[in-house]
Amino acid sequence: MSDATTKSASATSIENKADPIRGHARVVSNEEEGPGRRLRLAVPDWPGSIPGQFVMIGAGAEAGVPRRDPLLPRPMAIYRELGSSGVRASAEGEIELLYRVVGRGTQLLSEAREGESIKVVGPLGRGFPLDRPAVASVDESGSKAILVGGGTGIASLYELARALISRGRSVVVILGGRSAGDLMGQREFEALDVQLICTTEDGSDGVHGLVTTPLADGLTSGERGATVYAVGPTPMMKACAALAATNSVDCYVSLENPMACGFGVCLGCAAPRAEGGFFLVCRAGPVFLAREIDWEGLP
Amino acid sequence: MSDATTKSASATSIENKADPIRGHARVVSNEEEGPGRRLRLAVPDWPGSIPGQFVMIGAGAEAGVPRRDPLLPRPMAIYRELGSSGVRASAEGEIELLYRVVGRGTQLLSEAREGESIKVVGPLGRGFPLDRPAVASVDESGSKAILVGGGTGIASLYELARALISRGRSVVVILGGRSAGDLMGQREFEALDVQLICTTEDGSDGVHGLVTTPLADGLTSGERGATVYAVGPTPMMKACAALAATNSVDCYVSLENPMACGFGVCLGCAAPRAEGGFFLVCRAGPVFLAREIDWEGLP
Amino acid sequence: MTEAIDESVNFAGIVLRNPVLTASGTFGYGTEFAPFLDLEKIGGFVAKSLTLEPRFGNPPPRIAETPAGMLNAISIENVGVRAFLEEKLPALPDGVVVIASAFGTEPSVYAELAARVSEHPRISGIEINASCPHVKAGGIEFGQDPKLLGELVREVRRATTRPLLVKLSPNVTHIADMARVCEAEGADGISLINAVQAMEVDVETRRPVLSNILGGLSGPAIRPIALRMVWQVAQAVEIPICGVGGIMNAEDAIKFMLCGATAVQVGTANYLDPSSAQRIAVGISEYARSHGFKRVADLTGALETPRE
Amino acid sequence: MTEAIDESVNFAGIVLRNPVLTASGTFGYGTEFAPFLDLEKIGGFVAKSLTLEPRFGNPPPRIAETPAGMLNAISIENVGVRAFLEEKLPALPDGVVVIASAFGTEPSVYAELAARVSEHPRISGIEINASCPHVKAGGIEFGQDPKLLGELVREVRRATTRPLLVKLSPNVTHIADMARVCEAEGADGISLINAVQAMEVDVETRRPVLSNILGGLSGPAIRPIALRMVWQVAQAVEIPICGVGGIMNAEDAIKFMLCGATAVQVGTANYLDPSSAQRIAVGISEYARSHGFKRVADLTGALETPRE
Ligand SMILES: Cc1cc2nc3c(=O)[nH]c(=O)nc-3n(C[C@H](O)[C@H](O)[C@H](O)COP(=O)(O)OP(=O)(O)OC[C@H]3O[C@@H](n4cnc5c(N)ncnc54)[C@H](O)[C@@H]3O)c2cc1C
Ligand SMILES: Cc1cc2nc3c(=O)[nH]c(=O)nc-3n(C[C@H](O)[C@H](O)[C@H](O)COP(=O)(O)OP(=O)(O)OC[C@H]3O[C@@H](n4cnc5c(N)ncnc54)[C@H](O)[C@@H]3O)c2cc1C
Ligand SMILES: Cc1cc2nc3c(=O)[nH]c(=O)nc-3n(C[C@H](O)[C@H](O)[C@H](O)COP(=O)(O)O)c2cc1C
Ligand SMILES: Cc1cc2nc3c(=O)[nH]c(=O)nc-3n(C[C@H](O)[C@H](O)[C@H](O)COP(=O)(O)O)c2cc1C
Ligand code: FES
Ligand code: FES
Repeated sequence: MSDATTKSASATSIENKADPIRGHARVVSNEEEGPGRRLRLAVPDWPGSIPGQFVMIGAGAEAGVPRRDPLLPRPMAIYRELGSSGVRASAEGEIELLYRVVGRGTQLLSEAREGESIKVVGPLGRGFPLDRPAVASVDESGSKAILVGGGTGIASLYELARALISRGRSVVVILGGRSAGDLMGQREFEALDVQLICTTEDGSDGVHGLVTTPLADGLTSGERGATVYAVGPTPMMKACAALAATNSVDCYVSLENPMACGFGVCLGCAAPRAEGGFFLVCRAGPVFLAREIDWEGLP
Repeated sequence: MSDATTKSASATSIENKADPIRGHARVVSNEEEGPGRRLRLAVPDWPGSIPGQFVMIGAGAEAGVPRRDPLLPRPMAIYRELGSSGVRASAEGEIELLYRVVGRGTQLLSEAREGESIKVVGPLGRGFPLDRPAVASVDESGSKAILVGGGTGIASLYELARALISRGRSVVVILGGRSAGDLMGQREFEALDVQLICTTEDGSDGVHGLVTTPLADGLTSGERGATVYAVGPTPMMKACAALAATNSVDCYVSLENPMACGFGVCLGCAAPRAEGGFFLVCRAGPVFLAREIDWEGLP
Repeated sequence: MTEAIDESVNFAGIVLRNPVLTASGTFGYGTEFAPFLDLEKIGGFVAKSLTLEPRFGNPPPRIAETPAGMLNAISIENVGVRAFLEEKLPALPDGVVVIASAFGTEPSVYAELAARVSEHPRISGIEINASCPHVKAGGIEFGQDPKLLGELVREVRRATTRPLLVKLSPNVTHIADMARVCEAEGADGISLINAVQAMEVDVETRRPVLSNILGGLSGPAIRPIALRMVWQVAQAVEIPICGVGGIMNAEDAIKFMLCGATAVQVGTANYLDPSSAQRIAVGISEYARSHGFKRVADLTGALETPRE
Repeated sequence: MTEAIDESVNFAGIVLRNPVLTASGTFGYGTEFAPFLDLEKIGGFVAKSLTLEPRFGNPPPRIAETPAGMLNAISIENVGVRAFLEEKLPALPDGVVVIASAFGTEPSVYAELAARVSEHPRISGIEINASCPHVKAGGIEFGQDPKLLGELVREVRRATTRPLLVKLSPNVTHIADMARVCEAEGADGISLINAVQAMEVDVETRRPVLSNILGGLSGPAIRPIALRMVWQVAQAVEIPICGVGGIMNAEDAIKFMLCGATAVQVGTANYLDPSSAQRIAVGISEYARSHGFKRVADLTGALETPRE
């Protein structure tokens, strides 16, 4: 209990994580994707990542001279690992990010062009627990995993889905948006061996309504040992967590607190713990069991 | 004597100057030119300029969102007026700048690409006196004008040469650089009806030596009523001014003090006057009679 | 959404058509901006600080760029009070609100300046520059010592019945104490902040960049400091506040108003874009309208704070 | 050009392999940086400020971005002195120079912290954090009142014979006076500056961005302020100075040394590029070599000033 700042979200995080690197990635492509953009980066010495990890990337491409504004890097989930093999190092790995333009940093990022250089630190954070059961001590292999993604939250779910599939889990993916044009990454998820359910609030695509409708269906369909992984806007994660709790299944979420460093030294990314005190989202998370979080205390 | 800050460099500045505009110019092209670059800008509502005037331009292209670093605009002489007629307003005028990368602002400028937007305020400053004699009360029409340009200083001389030619002056242009590759704008000057002399310190092109050698020749060649216009590094301008003084002819220079505003309100661009006190370079200049300046007090 | 909104504010007894003034030393004597904006569409402007006699400033270099900021050591170069009143003021369009800024080395000098400008009908108010960060004597000394500041404000207050503003130096331990002194001595409003004392060095010449060694830091870099001080002073005094420091756009200006400023001054932004002040005035009004405020003045102090 | 150059400096009795330390609160407990740089290739690091007991900080949001800067209100969240000595220190490689930072609400608490860390052989020095800009009690109060500061330094000085540094707050009127007090009470060195008290507001929520309302501004935005204070303090005291504030690269660090700093601390830059400190150390050494200095230590105070 002496280390106030390093509570681990769960004992089940994968331990054979690679050390993060810092370096300059090259923009391979940066294209529109639904309501946001898809950024492909070639990262020298990229060691590979674990599903749920993230990178800190510079706001926009770097000029030939330093510009001090905006100052801080931005956290972004690693959507896809391309051309690098799991946690093993390779000379250059390609990764993909999915992002939406919400402010200055992401606006500048959207202006980065092929061949330009972007600062990258990562992979960071603990990923999703995959191999061992979480808190419910049941054998999860073969049991159902329900992945719920809203907005850019789906960026954390693609590699998770692949990893769960490869571990023999039966995977349901629920992607939600306001309308048809809102969904990102749909084509990659369609190519996976998952049951894909899309929801739109206006009914323009897939199921009419919120992601919680198919989630509730999936949870009450009787199967035991399901796990929910929900990543998206806070209200969505809260609602998913509540449904999971009602059905006595574990729910993992990934928090998106503002961050300055991403590796546990600025103490800026604190999220309140259910039992008092704080987690550092970047180091103890960003993945947490929903019930470990004090949702009321989140800004 | 009450206005300490607005001493006019000479009573001969052209008075029918147009009001400056502020706006966003579009980069038409931005290409290598000798040791520097040539930037062509399309400026909405450009009113045209007088030889020797300058613009304040944003450091680098503007992104979709504001970046506060670097903060201040940079002064740049208007090298060429293209497609706008003298001091008359036109819907969009094109201007050309010649610049060298010396720091952050010019580095960012060098990265601006076709179609990007750059903030422009101008035309600013008083230009060169053209129509009336300066202090020496002789009729200058037909008399020799010797224009001496070093480095990017030549950017202030092209439109001056054109204007003098059209006023029937016989024009000698001396362009100096360290070596052949150092000269900018040579092809435009070659196309003018001037006597063009290039000098290089290493003798790789034109006359071997400094610009002062042909200048001294030109001044001692006996003709009366010559005027020298010298723009370049401070030591060069000082040397030219000394030669002109020895030969009792006027020498105009254009100073390149650091500037924040460019139109006389920050008081940042002060240059010491020979008779005490300061000129505001942006408003009283940037063109001055060399003898009006206290050269020792220039930083 | 398109109803007219009341943009006017009453700042320290000066009725402004909108809350956007421009800051002393960054707007010349007003006419310089005529090509770039409509002087009658901004709230008004504070003219360059005046001394009794015309005055030259420091030798160059006087300015330098720093991260998101600029450094200056101009040192109150100005045309002197007589030329200001006789030449500069008459050149301005009628509807322009002008606030004069006074600078001196003695309270009596400030008082004389205040008395002289007060006689002129075109002067709407007087701002005491008690805070110039790079003049050897005067200015900042007053702004850094509550006792001296009190004496200064008292003496100037006696010399004029016009709206009297005091511009405070940020280079102090307790800004609220300085504001309280001004209020106690009868100031009608507080302007803050002046530039922050700072320095820049050239590693190639191994010299300070400014001939004066020290200068004043302005621009976006100092905005969070200015905002903090405005908020602290707003908790401490009843008289109105004019927020100054790093305002580049309407959003920045609104932050100051939410923290308690009745009006704002735009400074360094005038150099980057000489039409800034007018653009900001329009932006404030649009924000107020789209956020359900009836009057721009209602933005003042509309910050919700978790406690205190 | 390629001769070896002496990079070491003696800072307040601590021999550093080069002048680049990292700043408290920005370098964790050191091991976090092992993937990014060689801890034995930087001068050393100042660990996160310690309290007697483990301590949680403020609720979120704790950080915000500002122009060329960042705002934080962490509030000395730390593992407590026991865990620091027993768990954090032993995890570090042998050659790492560690300076402990002490924080408290009473001089006696600082003194107890100093006494406890002094017993540990791995601690090379103690830095008194007399300047945290956003903790309600303690810290900044000491840093803003010369009398309180004197008492604090006196009491801590009695508690340890180790090199004792005092980290000063920039939120004061006369920084040189504060430094003189520290020198008089036996401090071995001065670190400056801590973050500048500041604030940021969200115009959409109309709330302060930080839960704590006020925070500390760090990063390049404050560098010119820090540089000015280092220069002022260097004129005022004989004890060595560690320059802190907005250092992003070697050039920035050299500016501080030229102004009189013996060593520097890199803070916010660690977040942007966790290898910053090592990169800066290399850059300083290259500059010294290419500019004809025999020893990096000769950069200290090598500024030429026109007068004074
Ligand atoms: C671990 C992690 C993974 C993330 N993954 C992704 C992703 O894959 N795709 C994606 O689009 N976004 C992702 N985010 C969110 C992303 O970091 C923010 O959208 C981004 O930092 C905003 O930067 P900006 O400069 O555009 O906006 P700013 O101008 O900084 O802010 C704009 C708005 O966004 C809010 N904001 C600022 N920073 C954050 C932040 N870090 N998190 C949430 N809100 C913020 C601000 O309060 C403000 O309302 C992730 C965040 C975290 C912590
Ligand atoms: C009226 C006028 C006209 C000019 N015309 C031209 C032109 O046509 N072409 C051209 O290339 N340059 C011209 N200059 C100079 C140009 O403005 C500077 O080179 C430019 O501002 C440097 O910006 P930077 O950010 O690249 O360099 P910085 O990073 O700001 O500085 C790099 C170096 O240049 C010096 N410097 C900075 N600003 C200036 C300045 N305004 N003048 C001189 N030195 C400076 C600095 O002291 C430093 O040593 C002109 C300057 C003036 C005042
Ligand atoms: C070049 C320059 C000159 C200034 N001159 C004065 C002055 O004469 N009197 C004064 O009260 N403030 C003066 N100031 C301070 C500004 O009025 C303002 O308080 C400060 O710059 C902060 O605002 P800003 O960040 O918007 O520029 C000057 C500022 C600059 C940059
Ligand atoms: C997130 C954060 C936490 C900090 N925590 C501490 C601290 O615990 N103790 C301390 O003395 N300074 C602390 N500081 C201040 C830094 O050590 C440093 O003085 C300041 O940030 C200025 O340097 P910089 O601009 O290089 O960051 C902290 C700074 C930041 C940004
Ligand atoms: S982002 Fe810095 S500690 Fe988490
Ligand atoms: S550049 Fe501002 S007054 Fe000349």
